[in-house]
Amino acid sequence: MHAVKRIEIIANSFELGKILDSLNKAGVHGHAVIRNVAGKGLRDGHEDLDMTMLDNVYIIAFCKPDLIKPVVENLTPLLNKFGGTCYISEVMEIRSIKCVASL
Amino acid sequence: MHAVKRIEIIANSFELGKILDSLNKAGVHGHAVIRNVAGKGLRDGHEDLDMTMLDNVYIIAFCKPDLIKPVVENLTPLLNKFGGTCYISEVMEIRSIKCVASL
Amino acid sequence: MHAVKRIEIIANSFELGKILDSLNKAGVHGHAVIRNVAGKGLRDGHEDLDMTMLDNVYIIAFCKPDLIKPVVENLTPLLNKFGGTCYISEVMEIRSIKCVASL
Amino acid sequence: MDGSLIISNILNPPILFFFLGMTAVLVKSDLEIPPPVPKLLSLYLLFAIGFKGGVELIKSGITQEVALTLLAAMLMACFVPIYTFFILKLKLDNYDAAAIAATYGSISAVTFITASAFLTELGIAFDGYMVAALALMESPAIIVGLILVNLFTVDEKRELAWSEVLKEAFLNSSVFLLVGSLLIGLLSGEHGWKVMEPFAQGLFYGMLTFFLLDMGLVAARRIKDLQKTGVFLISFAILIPILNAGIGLLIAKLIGMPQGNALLFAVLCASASYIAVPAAIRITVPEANPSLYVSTALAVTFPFNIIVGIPLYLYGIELLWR
Amino acid sequence: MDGSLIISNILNPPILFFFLGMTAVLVKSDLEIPPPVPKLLSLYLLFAIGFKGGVELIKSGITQEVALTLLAAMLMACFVPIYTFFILKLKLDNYDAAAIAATYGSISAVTFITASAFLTELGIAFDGYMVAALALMESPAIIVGLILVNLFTVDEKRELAWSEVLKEAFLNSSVFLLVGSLLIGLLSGEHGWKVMEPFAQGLFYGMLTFFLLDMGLVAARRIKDLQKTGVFLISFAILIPILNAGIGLLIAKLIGMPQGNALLFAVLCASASYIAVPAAIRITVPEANPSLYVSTALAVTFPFNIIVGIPLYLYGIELLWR
Amino acid sequence: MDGSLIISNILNPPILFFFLGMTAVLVKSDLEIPPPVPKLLSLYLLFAIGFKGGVELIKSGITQEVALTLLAAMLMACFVPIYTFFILKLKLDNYDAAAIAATYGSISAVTFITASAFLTELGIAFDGYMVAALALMESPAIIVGLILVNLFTVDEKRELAWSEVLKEAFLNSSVFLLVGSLLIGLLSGEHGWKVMEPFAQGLFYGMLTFFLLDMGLVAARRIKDLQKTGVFLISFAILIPILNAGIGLLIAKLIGMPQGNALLFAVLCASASYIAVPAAIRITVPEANPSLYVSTALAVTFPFNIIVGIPLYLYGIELLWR
Ligand SMILES: Nc1ncnc2c1ncn2[C@@H]1O[C@H](COP(=O)(O)O)[C@@H](O)[C@H]1O
Ligand SMILES: Nc1ncnc2c1ncn2[C@@H]1O[C@H](COP(=O)(O)O)[C@@H](O)[C@H]1O
Ligand SMILES: Nc1ncnc2c1ncn2[C@@H]1O[C@H](COP(=O)(O)O)[C@@H](O)[C@H]1O
Ligand code: NA
Ligand code: NA
Ligand code: NA
Repeated sequence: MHAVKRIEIIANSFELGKILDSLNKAGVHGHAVIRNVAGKGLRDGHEDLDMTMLDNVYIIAFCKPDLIKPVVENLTPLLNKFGGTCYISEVMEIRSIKCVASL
Repeated sequence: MHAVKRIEIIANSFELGKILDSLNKAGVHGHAVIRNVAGKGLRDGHEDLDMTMLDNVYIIAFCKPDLIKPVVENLTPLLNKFGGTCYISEVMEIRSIKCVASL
Repeated sequence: MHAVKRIEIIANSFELGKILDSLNKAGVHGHAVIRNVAGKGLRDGHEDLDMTMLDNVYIIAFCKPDLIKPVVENLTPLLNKFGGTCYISEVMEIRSIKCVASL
Repeated sequence: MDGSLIISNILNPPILFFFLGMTAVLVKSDLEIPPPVPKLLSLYLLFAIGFKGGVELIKSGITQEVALTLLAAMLMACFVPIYTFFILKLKLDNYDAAAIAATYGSISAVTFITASAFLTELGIAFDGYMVAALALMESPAIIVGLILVNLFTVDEKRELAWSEVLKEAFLNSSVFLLVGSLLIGLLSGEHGWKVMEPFAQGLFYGMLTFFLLDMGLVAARRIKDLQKTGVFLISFAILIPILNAGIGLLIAKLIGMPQGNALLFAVLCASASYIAVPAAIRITVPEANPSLYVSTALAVTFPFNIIVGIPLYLYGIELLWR
Repeated sequence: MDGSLIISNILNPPILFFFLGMTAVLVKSDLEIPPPVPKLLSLYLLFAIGFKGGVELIKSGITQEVALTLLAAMLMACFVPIYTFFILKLKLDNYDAAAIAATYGSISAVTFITASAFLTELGIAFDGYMVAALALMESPAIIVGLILVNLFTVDEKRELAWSEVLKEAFLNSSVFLLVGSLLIGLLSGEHGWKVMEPFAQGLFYGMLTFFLLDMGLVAARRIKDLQKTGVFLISFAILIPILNAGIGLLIAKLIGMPQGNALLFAVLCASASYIAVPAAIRITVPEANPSLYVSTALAVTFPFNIIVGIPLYLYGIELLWR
Repeated sequence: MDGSLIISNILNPPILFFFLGMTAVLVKSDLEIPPPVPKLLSLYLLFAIGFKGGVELIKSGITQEVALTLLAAMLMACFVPIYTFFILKLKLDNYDAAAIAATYGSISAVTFITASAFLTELGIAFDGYMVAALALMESPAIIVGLILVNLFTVDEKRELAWSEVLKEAFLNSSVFLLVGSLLIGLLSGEHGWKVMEPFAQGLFYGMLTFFLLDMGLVAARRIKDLQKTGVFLISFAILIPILNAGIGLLIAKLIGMPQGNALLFAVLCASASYIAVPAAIRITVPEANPSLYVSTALAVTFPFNIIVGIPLYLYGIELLWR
């Protein structure tokens, strides 16, 4: 077990591509995405799962602590422009070795 | 970046309205809701996504640390009556400024 | 409020049964499962929600700190064999008393 | 009864798919109808049956026969939860007894639909206004159930819940969509039916089939819950439907219902709600244990009714109406 | 207009289900069409209308009449956002004004579909190529809207967004599926129609009905947003559609469209986009407030058009074409 | 072959929607069929084809012709994975070779369905019992694949997996629903078909069309994976289907199948599984790399078969059966 950081981002689904790109550029290559998240934030005053374009995504990415700085630098302008929130916390990772034979 | 608290609640979907109300009354105005969560807890001994009324919701809300006390006070009777669980943890928030022109 | 551990597991949905079994054997009886999680990890280089068999599940389980050791021991071989990731963090639990009349 | 009714019932595709669903769980296949498809199927079935019922109700008009039938429906919906409550109290606490009583006082729309499909198969006529009886029988049991809880338990805070109870009883999505579709059927009549027919009628059997496939999966998954419920509740879940159907048939005979209607009425009396009532009870009587009231209705009474009950009650009609 | 048009419109099942959806929210029923079903319904409707339009377009061919109609459609799609922008600027900032202008310059496919269902009811003919007009009118307003933002605001970084704007305007899923289905309809013709008919035509009313049920739910939930939008926007959302429909009708009369086509053209001019344009605007003009441009289109203009607007515009046609 | 077969195949709406899906990904449209709709479509298609096949099988009965066809199907399902395994071993390790071999030994139901739609278009008859051949060919390759892994690798723990392998092979949701629907079709016969027809037949093309739209999206998204797979696997994914279809046609000719059946048999031999087998392999041979066995079957063989393969094999039949 070793310490890593957990990045949680909640944003409108149309931002998903841009956010994953910027995570990727910051060196964070793994992520999980939960779709169809309803919510209420500063910007939009209502539950907004109702139409196609207004649902949020919840993105989780775990990464090494030293990647947090570039991640934050990359994400902040995006979130400022299009909305969304980002939180960071501490977790322990259980290392696992993958068994893919060939790539 | 500054420290905030993360509130996680897992409860039956019929409680959603009541829980959001009580968060709201405690001063927590932002939240995200994931529907169709299956689960097993103390109360019901089975995976229960099968029918309409038995699915859980997973509610996440980030808030200032001083709101935790009223949140807990408001939520506890609800969870005691209808079931559900609530957990609180520490996270760092990446501040973002929203750019809505007018409201 | 008292301290518990939060176990987060992201894995392919076909592993769900095996993972819940091994949590159960380690003494962790409560859990919540979110289906249809897209993601990218070490093993598969793409968003893979597209077909029936390739979607991930996101499993959350809260448990007493002393259960972490058996959980990790049980899970590691599974994750090594079939892929998936596991993270552990600290949370505070709001105790709630359930009101089921009879079982 | 030479068993031929049961067999011709069982050889229907919808019933066979119900068995297929049960088999899938028993042999541990990973077959599943992914959510929210089952919910969609149930919305469709409520819409289709309500709309068609409304269209036929406007054709038949509200005669004395209709009024008598609806009265009988109301009566049974109030009477069944009361008498079953006292039977259940023999073994269960007040909360669980009231919850299960409410479940059995209400109805299962899919059982009704399966019965009407069975009648159509056999060429036995029935009236569209039976859907109105179905709609009327959904809610009263919820209210009777809560009255029973209030009478037999002492709990200060419960008073407050009345507005919520009424909301749950009359505005829950099943009741609301069914009644709404019925009214829209009434308003749009024959003309509205013509444009909706390929959707509301053509797809009906197929949707029912898929829904029963899912019900088979769900019922089989619930079977293991039955171990906790015990022999008392399992016998209850088989005997009470037969008893209720019997009472229903006597009333039907008394007020001179035609055979098709009588079967549907018996099925309404015999069936138990596994969606609307449990949802309402969970909110209004959270002390009751859901696995008791859901599992008996879903894993015992529902399969019993659609497999054995429907042909059995029809056999009863053949005897009584002779 | 003796109100009979409005009444015969209102008594249609799809419109009645729209009301049922609104009622469900008002009485706080928990009825909902679970996601992603509404999205599926809208994919189906776009597919069905596009495919059918394509099949009929290949039958009629591209005559001068068709060309004139399409030209008029393009014109209105560019003109409406420009003039409404200046009206909106009276009260709103440039971002919101451009966003709402774009919304009203584009169209609502479901309003169009409801209007064509209404014509079919009344036995008034219309041409399949009107779907091509619909397709042509979806995108231009998005581009005009962004040009207006660029002209009236100073923002360095906006330049970069052009490729994204074009992508959003022409490749968003609604436009793409509609145009794609239209082209496939063109290619597969009468022969392709025969095998698809039970799906693309038979289910059409039912799917529209369920979609309008959902739209009723959504529109009613949005109503509380209207408090924030104020009287100016609410009047805008009713008066501008009437004005646009009026201009549309005059153009239609001028170029000699038949009555059915004229109604559809008026409805296209009068309707506002609540899916494609808001999605595009959210990305290209994030400064605009979504609750303004979505709520007016969805909670005011959409219900107004399908309930009052369609019969009203038809009444206008009866007067003008006499 | 004057290309007219390919063109009349391509101008089918389902195939055109497959291209539309691919185009959507290539031009970066945000079109998507939201989950779980694709899964629902595939459940529907398996149900419809199985049920119809069962109904027709009971009509035709099990003659010697049927028995010979089913035998040939079993044979090819076992033989294909064995010989392709050795071809694949030239470039890949044992795990990947066995996984891909299993994929190509099994079948793709949607390719089969597309081929039968093509035959219907052209007015060429085929027998319902070919669905039984389809069902028989789904599972054996999974088992053969695992035997090959066991023979050619040394891994103590693998022994334990046999019960799981059999479960995955015969009880995975695709096989289970197909076989179940076939049996229910057998049991309910012509009579059951009558009530299910509007659902099981009327919607069939439309559902296939939407499913192929989704397959187009999925296949195109997978195309970038092909860079990793390399030229060897891409050529494999085109040449082996042709070879398998060729062998299939020879056997079909030998045992005297009629032309329609022969085409379906060739298509079964030529197609590769991208749902059932990958799901099973992922569990039983986790060492194999999913992007190899899924992408070849999905992004190369599937499009090749439905666009070029089906008309090509039919051309082969025209030559051979002359
Ligand atoms: N304090 C919060 N806690 C949880 N989720 C939040 C919070 N604030 C915002 N969100 C989520 O982030 C989305 C976008 O936030 P915003 O940009 O503030 O509108 C909202 O729709 C919520 O789903
Ligand atoms: N220890 C736990 N870890 C994760 N989720 C839990 C836990 N306990 C309960 N839950 C979730 O909370 C729901 C309600 O819990 P309960 O009220 O205990 O039945 C369950 O269905 C689970 O989804
Ligand atoms: N660093 C990470 N952060 C978040 N999710 C991850 C990460 N790595 C893997 N995952 C998730 O776990 C799944 C399986 O991971 P893997 O076994 O590495 O392919 C992926 O599809 C992701 O959804
Ligand atoms: Na009853
Ligand atoms: Na317009
Ligand atoms: Na094959």
